[in-house]
Amino acid sequence: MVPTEYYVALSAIIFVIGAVGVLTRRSAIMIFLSVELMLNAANLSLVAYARQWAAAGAEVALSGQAAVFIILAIAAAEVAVGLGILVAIFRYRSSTDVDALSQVRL
Amino acid sequence: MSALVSVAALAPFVALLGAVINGAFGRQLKEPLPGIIGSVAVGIGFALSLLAFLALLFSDVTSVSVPLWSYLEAGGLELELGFVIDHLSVLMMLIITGVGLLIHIYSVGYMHGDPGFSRYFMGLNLFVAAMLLLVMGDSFVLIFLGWEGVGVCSYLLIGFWYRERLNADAARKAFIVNRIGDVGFLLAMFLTFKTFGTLDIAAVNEAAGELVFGSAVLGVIGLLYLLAACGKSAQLPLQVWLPDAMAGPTPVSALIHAATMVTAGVYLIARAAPLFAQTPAASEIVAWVGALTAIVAAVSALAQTDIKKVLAYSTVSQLGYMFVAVGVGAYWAGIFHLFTHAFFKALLFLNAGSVIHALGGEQDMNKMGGLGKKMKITGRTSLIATLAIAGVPFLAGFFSKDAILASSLNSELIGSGVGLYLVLLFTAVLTAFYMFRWYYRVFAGAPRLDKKVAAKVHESPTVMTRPLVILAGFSVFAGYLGLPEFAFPNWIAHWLEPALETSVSFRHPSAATEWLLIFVSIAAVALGLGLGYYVYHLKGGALAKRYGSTAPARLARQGLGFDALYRAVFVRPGEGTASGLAVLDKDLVDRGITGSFTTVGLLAQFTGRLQTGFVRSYALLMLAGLVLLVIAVVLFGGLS
Amino acid sequence: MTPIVLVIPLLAAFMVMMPSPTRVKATLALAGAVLTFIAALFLPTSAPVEMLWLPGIEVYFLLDPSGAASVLVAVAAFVMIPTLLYASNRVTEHPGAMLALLLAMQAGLNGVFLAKDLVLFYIFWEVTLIPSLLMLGVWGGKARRQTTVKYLLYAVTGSFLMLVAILALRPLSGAASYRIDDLLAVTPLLDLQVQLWLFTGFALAFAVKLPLWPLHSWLPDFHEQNHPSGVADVAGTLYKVGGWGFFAWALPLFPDAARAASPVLMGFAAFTAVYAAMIAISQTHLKRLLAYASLSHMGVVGVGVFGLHIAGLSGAMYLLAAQMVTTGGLFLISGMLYERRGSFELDRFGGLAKSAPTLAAITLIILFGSIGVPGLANFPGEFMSLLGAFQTSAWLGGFATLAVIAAGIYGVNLYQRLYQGKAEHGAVADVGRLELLVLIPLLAATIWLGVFPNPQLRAIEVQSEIAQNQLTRPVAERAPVLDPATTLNPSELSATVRPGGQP
Amino acid sequence: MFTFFLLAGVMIVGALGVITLKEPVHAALSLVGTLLTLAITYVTLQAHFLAAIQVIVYAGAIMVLFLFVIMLLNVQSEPAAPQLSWLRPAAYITGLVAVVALVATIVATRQPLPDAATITATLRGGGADAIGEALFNQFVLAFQLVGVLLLTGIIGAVSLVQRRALEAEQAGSSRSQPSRELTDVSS
Amino acid sequence: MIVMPDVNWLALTPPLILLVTASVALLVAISRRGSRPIAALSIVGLSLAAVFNAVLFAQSQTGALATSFGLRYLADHPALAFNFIILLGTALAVLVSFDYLERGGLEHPEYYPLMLLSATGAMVLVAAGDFIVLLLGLEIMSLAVYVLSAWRQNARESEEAGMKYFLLGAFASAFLIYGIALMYGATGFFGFEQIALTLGSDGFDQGLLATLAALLIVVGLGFKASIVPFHQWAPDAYTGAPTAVTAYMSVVVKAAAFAGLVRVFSALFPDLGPIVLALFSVLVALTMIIGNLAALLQRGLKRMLAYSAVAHAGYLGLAVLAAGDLGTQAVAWYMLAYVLMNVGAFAVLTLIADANDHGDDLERFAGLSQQKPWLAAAMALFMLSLAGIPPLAGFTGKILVFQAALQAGYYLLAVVGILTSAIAIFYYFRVITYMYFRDPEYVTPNVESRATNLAIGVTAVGTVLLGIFPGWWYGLLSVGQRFVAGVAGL
Repeated sequence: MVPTEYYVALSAIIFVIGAVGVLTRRSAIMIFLSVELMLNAANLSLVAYARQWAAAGAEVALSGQAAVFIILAIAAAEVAVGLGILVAIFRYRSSTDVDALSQVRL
Repeated sequence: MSALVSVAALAPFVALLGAVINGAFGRQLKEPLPGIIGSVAVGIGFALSLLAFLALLFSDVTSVSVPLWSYLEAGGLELELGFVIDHLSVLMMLIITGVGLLIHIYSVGYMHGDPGFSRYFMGLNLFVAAMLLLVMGDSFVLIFLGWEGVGVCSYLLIGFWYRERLNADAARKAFIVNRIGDVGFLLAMFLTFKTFGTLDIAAVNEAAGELVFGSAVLGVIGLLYLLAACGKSAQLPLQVWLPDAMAGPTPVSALIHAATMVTAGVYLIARAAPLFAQTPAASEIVAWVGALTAIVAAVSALAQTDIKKVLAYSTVSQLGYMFVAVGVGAYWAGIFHLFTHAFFKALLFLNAGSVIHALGGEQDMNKMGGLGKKMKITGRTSLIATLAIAGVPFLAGFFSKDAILASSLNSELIGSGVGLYLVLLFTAVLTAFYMFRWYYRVFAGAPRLDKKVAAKVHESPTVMTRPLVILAGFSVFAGYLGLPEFAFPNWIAHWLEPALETSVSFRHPSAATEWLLIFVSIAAVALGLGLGYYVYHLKGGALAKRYGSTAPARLARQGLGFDALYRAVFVRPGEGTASGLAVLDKDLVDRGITGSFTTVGLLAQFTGRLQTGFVRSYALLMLAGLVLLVIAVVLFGGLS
Repeated sequence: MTPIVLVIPLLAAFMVMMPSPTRVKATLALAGAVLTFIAALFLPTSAPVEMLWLPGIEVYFLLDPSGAASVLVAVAAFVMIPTLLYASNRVTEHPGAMLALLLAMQAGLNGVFLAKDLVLFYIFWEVTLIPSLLMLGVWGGKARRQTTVKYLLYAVTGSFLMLVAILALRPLSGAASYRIDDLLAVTPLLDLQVQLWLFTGFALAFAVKLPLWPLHSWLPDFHEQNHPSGVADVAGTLYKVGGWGFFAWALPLFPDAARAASPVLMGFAAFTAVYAAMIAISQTHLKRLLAYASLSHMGVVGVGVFGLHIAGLSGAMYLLAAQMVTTGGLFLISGMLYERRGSFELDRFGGLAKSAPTLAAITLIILFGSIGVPGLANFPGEFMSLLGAFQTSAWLGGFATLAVIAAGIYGVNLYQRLYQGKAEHGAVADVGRLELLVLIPLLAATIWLGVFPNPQLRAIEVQSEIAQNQLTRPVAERAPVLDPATTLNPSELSATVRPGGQP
Repeated sequence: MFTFFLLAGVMIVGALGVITLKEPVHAALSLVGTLLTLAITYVTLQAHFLAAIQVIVYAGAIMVLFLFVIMLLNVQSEPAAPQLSWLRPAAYITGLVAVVALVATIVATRQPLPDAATITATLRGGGADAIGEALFNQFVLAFQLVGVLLLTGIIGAVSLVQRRALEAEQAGSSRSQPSRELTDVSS
Repeated sequence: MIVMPDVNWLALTPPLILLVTASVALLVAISRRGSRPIAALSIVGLSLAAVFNAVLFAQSQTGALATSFGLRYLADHPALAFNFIILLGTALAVLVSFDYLERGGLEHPEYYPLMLLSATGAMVLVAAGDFIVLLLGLEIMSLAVYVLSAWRQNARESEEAGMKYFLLGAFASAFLIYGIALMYGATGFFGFEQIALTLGSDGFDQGLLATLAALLIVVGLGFKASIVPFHQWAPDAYTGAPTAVTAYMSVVVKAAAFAGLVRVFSALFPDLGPIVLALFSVLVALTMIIGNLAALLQRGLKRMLAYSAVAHAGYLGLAVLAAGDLGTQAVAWYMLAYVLMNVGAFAVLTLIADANDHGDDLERFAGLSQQKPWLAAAMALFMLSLAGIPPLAGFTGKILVFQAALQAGYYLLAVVGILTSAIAIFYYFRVITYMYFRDPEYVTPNVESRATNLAIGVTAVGTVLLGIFPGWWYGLLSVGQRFVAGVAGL
């Protein structure tokens, strides 16, 4: 079987790609997508670790998978609010460029 | 008996009371009243002093301590204020209150009509009080209290006519120069305390006797006290204030700047006699300071044209004699000369005052002359005083001056006193000369007065002349209290013995030598007077005119240029330093410290730039921050 | 009983702030001041109060009137009476607020003196700053804002560093609480290095407030910019308590550090004394001159304190009390002169003694008191400070003594420029009844403090001895050494005693 | 092992697509691809229920929402950034370092897998029953809180998007004017 | 097999009451116009929650530890104390919003329900006994606040605030979540107690991974607490959000975040070795420095307060570092003081600035003492307290925090803290300078708001009283049952 660290390393790579996406994309919606990547990376490592902890019993192992379920819900709620804000702003601005939101500074 | 003596402790407080009354209510009182109050206050003081003197004279008690109140019983000082009334201080009290009383009375006439009449008597009374504290104090601190007190009074009275800038300047100068001396006094006290752990004079004197003869620390203490004495007694190098101090009313000059305050330095050294007797080095310096001052001042006196300035320099010169006396260990002789000098110098000043009063304020001797005819009492008493100070035999000054001359040769405290003796002898010639000049230019010869003034010249009122007569009497007879010891009874030396007991011993040359010395000094006086007679009477002042405007004469007139020297060396650089520091303080220190705050502002500008407003740069900072943290963990370790 | 000297002025301050006619406010304020003074007179016989204020870090509300505190509180309270009287008549803009601030300041000041818990002391130390700042900022002159900020930065930077040192003190030393007794028992056992660090924290705060060169440059501006009546300057003068900080706290707490730093600090203080007096000579602005003069006095206070000799310690505290009267009095006089001339420039004065002889006389006495003429207020303190310093270091003590000369110069210069010469700018009125009422008590105090210093000195000496004991006790005898493991448990403090010696 | 690398490759490419593709729709679709690959990866990790959920909820619901919004708002491709040109390279470098650091840590702390039998027995294939048990035993509080969270999200989203006419009414009238300059005091 | 969970209903009452109140408020709000009744309802709910919280608090003082759902919900003594702070902060924010919403045209019905939901989340976060619950509490709290930040639509700053806060918040959450995942990988647990036991057990060899996880968790929580370098959202969001919301989030969100940090630090990190503490101490130092320096530059008061909030996060961080009892108590104590003075300052701000939150420049405060003496006095009080001048609450809080840090040996950090406090004095005092030492330049709007005045009054009096009698609150904090992970043996 593929060792856990492979999966976790993959998750780390995806996580960082997501993070870099947050830094480089200028459209708010693209940033949301990048954040989703990061969350999914976390989920991947949780699932991988859940398998790893199988030796410690079902309660420990399955809690990793259950946590993924919770995080999924969190992602959904975040998306709802995020898109809500985006839509609200878009109404007045007609742009999703976050660089335009840089009036408050210093 | 002690109780009788103790009552004299009230004297300074009575004088103080007079000052307070005059200070608080004087302006509401009609004219002679403040003067009467002042005179009565001093008169009571004199009566008390006399009582104490008599009590001491007719008893075996030599010293009475009068404790007052706790002053500084802290920090290991354990200092109680207290008076000591012994043979020395009671003599000083008599001089202060006696001469003071006469001058108070004289002043009632002299200050007639002055708007500051009551202020004047307040100042005088305050002075008497402070001066009494000075001489009665049983600790250096109390002496210092009086010491500064008389300095303040002197300041007030020199600047009495403060509306003239020169007078105020003179007062300021006196105060500042005195302060320099005061620093010496303070440092002396500090070192005394460090050495002996006490500031009680008796205790210090006793402890000093137990120290090694000639120990360095004693020498330093002595020199510091000398600095103090130089300030107060106008000795080199701090002599410069006294001539200027003549700006004050003339009776003030008589009392403060001739008879009493300026002798405080001599008194101080005499008080600390056992200490000085243990340190020949310091003593010798004291003597030489005195000798040099004596001659420098005498030379300066030669060329003065102001009637009071001559006397001022003469005072400085005579104080020099006293310093020589206390320097060589002849403490009684110093006090003796102080005693006689008080009378004839006060008299001289009062005479000068009488003249100034008569001439409506004129002080220039070039505009006087021949006044002896119109002012008989003033003229005659002046003559007596002049002869007394010149050292004409059988008058007071002769005996006291001679005692000093003799002591300077015979002292075993210092090395050879020949140098001192010669300087003093030469000064005696000069003294006789300039005093003759003074008398002649004022009272004899042809009048050189303005016509308007001449018409008004008159003898002073009785209230002023009576004191003159009394003082003249003392100027004649006071010297008989201290006849040359080798052949005659010397009352004053014995009287002072209990208070001035030291280890200093004197050589006792043969009677013939003593007589020889006496004749030498008589010859010196004669030489001086003769020279004066030659220059001013026979030559009619032509010589004086010829040389009067030469460079040396001008130099002498300016007090040998000490003022200019000090101005160039101390005052100007001092002022420069002061204003330079002020600029430095504002520009450098202030900005230096405040500047560090502005660097904070610059730092802030930098941090402000981090906040770009771009959400993505914020995210980058977060990620970068995390990465740095992770790297730190990887580099520096995980679980320990 | 002791807190009453805090409660009365605070209460008065609150009442003064309530809306009422100015006359009523003035009466209230004055009554508060007088009552405070009367209460202060009973301080020596009052019992200390103590209660736990902040559990957990063991801070106590502990006010103890023993020692020098009673003297300083009484003198400050005394000076406050004429100051409030003058303020209520001469401060026309928001007089009530000014009176309230003065009273609040007094309360804080009393706290500074009476607090015998280190944190409590710090609180009072800091809180007293606020009224002082407000007085400067609201009633000050043209450059008041810059000056306020400068003053604030100086004061706060210093005192905050002290706060770190305070808070580090207990963890480092293992003291049972911040009460002075508990601290004194253990802080001397700290390593010299640690002591030096902590001492530096304290010293910076105190040096700013003393002030000591080169941390003094807020002072001239502070006085120059304050309200022309001079009442705020008086308050500022009362608040120069840096010397007190050293005396009551820094020296006894860190004896080894104090001894090590003594020559350096003495040097700074001596330099300050002479330097400031020299600068005072060349000042042409009355208040700046007084500021530098007062700085010079503080140099002398510093010299006395840092000399670590008992005479210097007592003398410095006495000088601190005396200068409240003399410098305070001079500032009030400067206010009176300003009222007559509308300027503080000395060029605008001259010859006033003719038209205002009484004012001149009073000025002269207080001025002489200020420059240390014997028989007047400052002398005993100045004398003992310098004497004490001289015992420790003849050279530095001697150098500081030179300030006496400079003081003489600026003193008589000032008097001459104000009162002597010809009245080129015209005559002025002599003192009025109010001014006489204000000045007479100060005059009386100037003389009293100069003639009868001993009662006050005896009270001060009690505390000097404590400091002296701390400073001279050999290490082994200082205190029972505590076992670090149990130091934070007060109940075991007395039980665990390790035989002497440093840990 | 091959399967893993294949999935990993697809996933990484997909992820890179998300952050590099210019057209938002392309990027979103790339994310959908990534998420689907992730679902398959879950299967290889014996999390069958999660794989299903991943497809249904994530790739299905959430991504459709995204696409919907992209379409709705007509999000255009981003023009080249005029500002912050330094940020992109900085981000890449930081990202690279982050990857190295994270992977290094992860590899350094690797542990041997338990044997396959244990895994199968414990995880029970990650089926709905297994997850459900975990959810309703250990995660019952979390599960309830998810409800609250979603409620909050809904209220929040609705409140932002669905503002009443109230705002339109008030927007015009009640915005008070900025205070006028103070002339009477300063003069 | 599903087992009935152990539910301690009493322990759950405070958040439950808020949840119910939020729901009821929402229903009421939808059906009627005007926000004031809802505000009143919210206050009632908050008070009720406070009453129950007080009961629990009293219980925990006598020894009972109110836990629920295993150890996943831990209403221990510090948590209950933080509940008080959250309730107080929320109530004050409601008071500030009372008239403010109407003035600004912000009376949308979901406002108060969202605030209450956010507070619910905060209380969950505070009482969380495992990471998943902590995460959910944090998300509930945050989502509501994101929305509230963007509450003022068609206003550039508010949009910007909401969007920036949301984007960065989601970003930070991702870190937190990833950290939780890695922590699970390292220990196999989400629960604090088990994690602590595992980390502390002999033979534990996943230290590096756990440390990495810990760092990621610190990022997630540090973001909410606005610790440098995760702080940059704060100034912008605080500036842009409606002032009443800023008041709320500057205190409640921060309180919850610090409660979480304290819990995490004291329960878990002691076993991770000194490196995490050392790194966190660097961040704390940077927070104090940057927060204070940047605040120095601000002319707008709201933004200045935002940076000051960052700076105060640094001071709180000091106490977090100290961990232990002293640290926890210090954080809780300071937080209460901070709630009072900060909400007070923002409340004053709502009365000075116009309805759109514009005009909060220092110039607007010029001569305020002449126009509104009481308002100026209150503001001065808050500024002095924030600056840490005795005897106000801010000072006492500061000494507690510094004492805790010094006790733990952070000498250098304490010095940095003190020096930056000195800088802080400057900008706080500048406000006073303007209010008292200058003449007015603008007419201060005459806003009548009893509710806001009440809030200002309560906070002002509280600031003074808490400062003068610190022992009361400290005494309450120091006596009580505290859950300590790995030691409780429950």
